[in-house]
Amino acid sequence: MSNKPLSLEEQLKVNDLTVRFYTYEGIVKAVEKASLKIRKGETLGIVGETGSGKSVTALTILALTPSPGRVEDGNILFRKRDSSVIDILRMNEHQLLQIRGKEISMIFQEPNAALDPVCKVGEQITEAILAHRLREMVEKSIEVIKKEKDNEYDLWTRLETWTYKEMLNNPSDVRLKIIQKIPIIRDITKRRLRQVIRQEIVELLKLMEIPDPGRVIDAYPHELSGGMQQRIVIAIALACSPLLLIADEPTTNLDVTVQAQILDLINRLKEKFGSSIIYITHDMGVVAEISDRVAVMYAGSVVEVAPVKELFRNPLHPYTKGLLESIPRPGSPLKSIPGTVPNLVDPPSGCRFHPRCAYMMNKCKEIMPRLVKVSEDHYVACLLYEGESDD
Amino acid sequence: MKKIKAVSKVAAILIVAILIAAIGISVGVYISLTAQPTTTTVITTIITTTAPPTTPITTPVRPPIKNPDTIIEATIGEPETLDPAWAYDTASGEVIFNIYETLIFFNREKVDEFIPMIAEKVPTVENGLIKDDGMTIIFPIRKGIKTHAGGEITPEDVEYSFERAMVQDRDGGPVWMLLEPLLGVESTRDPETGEIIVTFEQIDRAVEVEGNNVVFHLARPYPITTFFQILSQTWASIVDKECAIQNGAWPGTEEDWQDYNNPETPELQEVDCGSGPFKLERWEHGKEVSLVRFDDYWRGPAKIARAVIKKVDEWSTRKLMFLQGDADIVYVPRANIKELEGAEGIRVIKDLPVLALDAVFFTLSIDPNSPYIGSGKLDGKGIPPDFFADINVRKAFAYAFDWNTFIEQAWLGEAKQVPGPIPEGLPFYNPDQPMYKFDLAKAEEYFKKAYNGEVWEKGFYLEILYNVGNVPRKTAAEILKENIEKLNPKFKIYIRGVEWPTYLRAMVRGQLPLFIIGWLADYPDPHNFVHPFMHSHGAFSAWQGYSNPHVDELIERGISETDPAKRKEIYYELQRLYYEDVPSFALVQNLGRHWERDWVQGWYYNPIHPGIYFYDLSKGYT
Amino acid sequence: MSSNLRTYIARRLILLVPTLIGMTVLVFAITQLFDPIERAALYITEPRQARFVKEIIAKYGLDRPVYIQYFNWITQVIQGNLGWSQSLHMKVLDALVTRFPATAELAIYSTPLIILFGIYLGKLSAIKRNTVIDHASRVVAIIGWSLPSFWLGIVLLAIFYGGMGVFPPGRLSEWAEALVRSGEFKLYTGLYTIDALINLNFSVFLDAIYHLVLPVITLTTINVALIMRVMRSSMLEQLNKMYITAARARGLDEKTVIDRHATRNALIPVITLSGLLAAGMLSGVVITETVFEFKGVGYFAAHAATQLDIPAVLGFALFAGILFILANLIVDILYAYIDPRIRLG
Amino acid sequence: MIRWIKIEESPRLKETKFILNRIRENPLSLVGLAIVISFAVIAIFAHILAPPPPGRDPYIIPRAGYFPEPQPPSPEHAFGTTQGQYDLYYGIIWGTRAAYRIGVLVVAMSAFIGIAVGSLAGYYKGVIDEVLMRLTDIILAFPSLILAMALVVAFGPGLDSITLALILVGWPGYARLVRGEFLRISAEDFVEAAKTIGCSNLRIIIRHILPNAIFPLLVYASLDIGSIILVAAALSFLGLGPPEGYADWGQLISLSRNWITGTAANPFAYWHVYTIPGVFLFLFVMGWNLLGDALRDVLDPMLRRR
Repeated sequence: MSNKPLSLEEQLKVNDLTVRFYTYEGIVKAVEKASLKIRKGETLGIVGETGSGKSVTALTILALTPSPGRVEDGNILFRKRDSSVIDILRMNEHQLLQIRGKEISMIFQEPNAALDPVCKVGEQITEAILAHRLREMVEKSIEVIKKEKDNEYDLWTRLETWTYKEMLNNPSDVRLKIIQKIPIIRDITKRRLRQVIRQEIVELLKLMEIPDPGRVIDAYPHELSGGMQQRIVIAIALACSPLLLIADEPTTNLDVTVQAQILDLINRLKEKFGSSIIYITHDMGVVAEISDRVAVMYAGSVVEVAPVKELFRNPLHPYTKGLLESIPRPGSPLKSIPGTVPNLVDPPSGCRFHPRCAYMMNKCKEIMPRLVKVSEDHYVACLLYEGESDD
Repeated sequence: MKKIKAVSKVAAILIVAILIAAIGISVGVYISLTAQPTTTTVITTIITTTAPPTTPITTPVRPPIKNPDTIIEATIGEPETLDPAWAYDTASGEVIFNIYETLIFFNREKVDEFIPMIAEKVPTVENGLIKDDGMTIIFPIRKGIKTHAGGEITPEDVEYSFERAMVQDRDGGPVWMLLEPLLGVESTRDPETGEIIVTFEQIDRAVEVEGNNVVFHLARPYPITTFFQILSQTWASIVDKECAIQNGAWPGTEEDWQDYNNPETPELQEVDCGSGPFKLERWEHGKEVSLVRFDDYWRGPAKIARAVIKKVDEWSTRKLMFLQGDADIVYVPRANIKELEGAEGIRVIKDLPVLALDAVFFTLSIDPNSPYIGSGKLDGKGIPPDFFADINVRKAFAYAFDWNTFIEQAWLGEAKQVPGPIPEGLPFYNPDQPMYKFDLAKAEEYFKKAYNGEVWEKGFYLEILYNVGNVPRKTAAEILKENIEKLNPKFKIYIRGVEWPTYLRAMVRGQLPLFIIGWLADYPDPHNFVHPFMHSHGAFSAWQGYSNPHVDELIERGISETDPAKRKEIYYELQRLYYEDVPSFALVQNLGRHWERDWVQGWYYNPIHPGIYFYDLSKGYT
Repeated sequence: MSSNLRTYIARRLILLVPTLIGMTVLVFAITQLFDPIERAALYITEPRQARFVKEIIAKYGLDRPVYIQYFNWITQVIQGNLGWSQSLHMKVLDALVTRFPATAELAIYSTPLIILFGIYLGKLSAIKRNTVIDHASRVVAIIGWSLPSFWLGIVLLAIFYGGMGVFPPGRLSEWAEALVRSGEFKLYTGLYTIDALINLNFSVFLDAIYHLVLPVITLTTINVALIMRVMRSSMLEQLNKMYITAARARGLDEKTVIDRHATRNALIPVITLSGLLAAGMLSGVVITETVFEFKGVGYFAAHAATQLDIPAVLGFALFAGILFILANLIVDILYAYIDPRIRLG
Repeated sequence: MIRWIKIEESPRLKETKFILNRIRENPLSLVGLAIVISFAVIAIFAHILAPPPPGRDPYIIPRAGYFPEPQPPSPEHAFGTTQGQYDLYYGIIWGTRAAYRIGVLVVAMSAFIGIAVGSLAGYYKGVIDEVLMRLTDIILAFPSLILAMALVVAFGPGLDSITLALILVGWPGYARLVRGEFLRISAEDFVEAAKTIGCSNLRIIIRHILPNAIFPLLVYASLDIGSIILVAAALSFLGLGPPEGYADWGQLISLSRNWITGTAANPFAYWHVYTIPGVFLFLFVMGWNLLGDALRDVLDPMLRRR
């Protein structure tokens, strides 16, 4: 288990991550010793067929591995905003709450399914803000009250200011808890806080280039179009300007024109928020356009990592070659990789690609290849190539 | 959506609070209960301010009396109506005879001795109030009797009460008993066509007001005691005329009186126009009737303030209320007598002769397509429609009945066999009239004689029905089946329990080979038993298809004969004919029981009372 | 109310008419199976009245062809006269009006309990799936659901009232009944608990609750499993949905995710069921009312059915039909209120 | 080295194996299954367990005399006797068979009618659907117990009329369920595909749609049996059941209702009269409910793959 420390400019490093699913049909080895690393401000594309473990890896980074999956091995090192390094897999529930949505957040494939159908869009964004930026919002509310000079001594305002001070100084005050329980009073004491948050959301939605944010806030998810819903999901993800944004095939379900707008939006936001992005997709075209470096996954493990130009120009791993060749090009015959994705309950021994590999050698069946450094920033996990294993 | 969340949260808190309060209270009760053994009204004394003072306990460890100023009777029946002219069921009778009063009334336990009530004196030939040998009877009316509606009883009220009853005369009602002596007819309408066959003059002339008296002119000779027995019951109750008219009853005038004849629903259904010792407080249908003391009752106010008759169908609930003291008088089904043995605080009065008689009736001409006679032919798989027309068959069945086992097992020893059809306790009952005894040899002898030997040789199959819920009648059928099947393996009887509606249909249509049913006395006179059992138009004999002209003639003479000696001769003859002809054979006259808490005083038994007469009762330990 | 909601309600209410007519035709069809004498038995309670059978049949027209009887009945109903109940000896309308409070009181106290316990148990066993708690709560609910209601009622009565003399049957103890009868205690709704509160007479209120404890316990134990099962499966369904993972990804703690998102969505099918449960309460209370002497509408209808009191059963059919349609209507409106995706009309 | 090539099981076989496995896994369903099977055994071997007296209808319980008071359990009467001295042991054994007869008969018949009506309504939609659904609405609107009582009184009390009444009251539940499933399934593509190939409507209904609707039907039926037995027992309790002395649990309980409060001296003197039939009735219904509940969990499409 290689737990090499995180270098300064690296944001996240996944070392030999192994995830198993204990289902009726047997133990599914979904992710087998996958290793990745992302530098600050970089966009890493993860490419692979469905069932290659992309989504599971992404969710595990947020320690949200779907049941009945269990992380068997490996660790995920992450450099927090205060540049301390933590291993996400060793965090307890309370610590994870500080990271999810604040340090790392996620965008999902089906925007419609990612929003609660019975909650207004505004409410779902407010939740994210309240979860992490409460202090900031309360301080802003206090400023707002200070500015409104005239009703300094109105009873309700004094009660409101008192509540905000309590929220800041000792949030666990008993009286505070009681007030929050009484339905009407609870709302009155937070009028300005709500205004401040609403203003914050309007700003955020403007950033997402959503027209008429006032209406959208009070709308229900099903009242918006697919593209608009995805922008809301992005807004929620970026509400607390996370360091790392994981995008799990955000544009697959959208039609092409909207897809382009969303990709363009994500790029511009990357500059503005300076967060690094993990972009998961099975569409080579999208990867080429958006990512700085690309990692190719097959049957649960990372088989090749390289800068995007290097990968397209000089693919080394047979599977990557196959993938690139199978992109339909006008005029040339269609080519596809023979065979199907292996059954992960009892995957092929050694290198999992060997049954479909044209360069298959005997030892491919015995040894599970490890990622080796072939050239500057280019790694490949294939016995055809030699090189000292990096990390 | 937030509102739903809030609402259900508030509702949840509220309900849980109530629940905790309830459990808290009941726990509190339970703890305080252990201090005092039986009473549950502890909760009431703690909280209510109006708690009545509990009487000082004189004797050692007697449970304090519950609801000391109220008598609660838990029974199964429910009144049909409170209109005296309409009510014919005992449950309605019990309420009416507590809130209304009659001219004369039975003297405590006696059924043939009378005390004056609204009438000042009981008419006799000696005091000159009975004239031209019983055809004119004069009742002087007592003054100053106040009614619940605020008025006073006047002779006009008495005349109106009887005329109103005769004008109404609803189908299936009790008024035929007044019509027979007063108008000489059985109904104001022709049974076939339904037209009215009496004139208003006849009704008006029957009852006249003369000064302070009311004079009855009979249309035919009628035994005076029987007439008085009729006048002492609820259908002869005196109604306050103004109160009745105000509540929509017949206005008492001649024009369009026919419109008030045979109405769909009773006129005075829930109205109290009486002058009796209790006033109607409230009738909660299907639940209870509560009566409250009438303070200026002319014989002085009753001893208890309130009487409640509760309808509690579930026996185990009734029993628990009785044992806990929440019910003072309770109806106990015969089968459950043993459960109350050894319970303290209760008193039972046994061997009360009931003026009712159960009997097994043979249908002489059975409806041919009755489903209960098997093949319908004497071929071992059924019986012919006229199977019981042969007297030998009837005698064989009579001898095959084992009275002792029936009395022992169905009535737990508390019943007596009577020759029938007149029950013991009625005048002209012949104690030494011979009656059928269980004798299988005789039964076999008669079966062999029946249809000159064909019955014995081929055997038969028939079905006996009983109405579900009546355990004694079911046991009687089973005893008959067991003994008859013992005689000859070819005799096969199947017993089937059916609901009352189906049983009635089969009986009325003459489809039952034989039916077991009982007759409850309308008035304690032999005519009221002989007529339904033997007369060709009698209630039961008509369905049997039994008609004996000699018997009919005897019965007619019996009722119009005023001389008791001659009546005795007639009824002895009728009882002998009943034994010889066996149209049906009497089972038993059962002996009733009365159950009450031991703190109830002053109860006495009169077989003809429809229920409890609350005026004489009081609550307290002697 | 928005316009399309009003049209929707109007359309549903119009639906009421065919259903009611259908129900009354159904009841009249059943009467066709009876012989007129059997129906006359209702008017003859004692054998000595039996000989007047023919006259009674003619008087109440029991032998007339059924469509004429139905026509007469309908003309009466339109004028608001539901006819005479011979089993209760009063007008059918009055019978329904005076008996409804008892059933209502039972329903008012047991339905919320059933729903709250059902939701709580369902949520609990869904969250702690396949653990001991899940199995335990399911077993408890299934036990409640498999217990014969009449048996449970009588045994409870025997233990508490028989054994310890607490929780007597009936709606009020004797002194309270006397107070109610005496007129000082003004009856507004007929529901003793609420009337007692209005009259500020707490002893009557406690006494009414004291009598309600056992029947409500019986009704609740029997029906909890129904709600619990639906809540559990609906909760499980929601917990596996994507927006829950998204909510967790936003950094919300488990409790908020469960309460604010999963439960709200899971409640939707439960609301529909609780609507039907309230409507189904009518036949549910018959047994409880019989055992505990709670003379409500269920007891009255059951009694009328066994005695062939046709006008009463018909009156009850109208009452039950209206209640069923209203319950469905309320459930649909609640549905639309909770789930914005559904537009009425 | 040749690896054992697994025989690719037919999907249906795989499915049933999956279900059986899930049932085995869930302890509750095992208990339910055990109860149901043991009752089935009792019902089948009733002749041996409680031999009926020769030449008599086996469902009539033999009685030892006419005394109303029930006798406690004794050597010759293992469970004691009821009111009227009916042998309780015999009544319980044959009561199991009566319970199965009602349960299975009513469920089978109401399911049959329900499927017929439901499939017609669900498949053909339009007017047929509207009419049939209004009909089921009418019967569903009527409180089932009251309607059943009116029907039983109409046909005359007894087990056969209870069975008939429960069928008439029961089928709308199935009809509504089947209609819902049909609407859901007929919207799927494979039904359209079957139509385009030219299958007859009947064939589509029976070969394609019905098999898919079987699982929820199975679940509903297994839960329905329990409630049917309870309603039948309730009808006997209200006095509409078979005649006294008939081997039916509801009848035995209604016979015992007067003795529940025992004697004044010992309130639980006649415990056996209401406890034993009550417990058997409860266990029988519980068995089916447990099985039904477990089946629902296993067959519920949403939850199976977890």
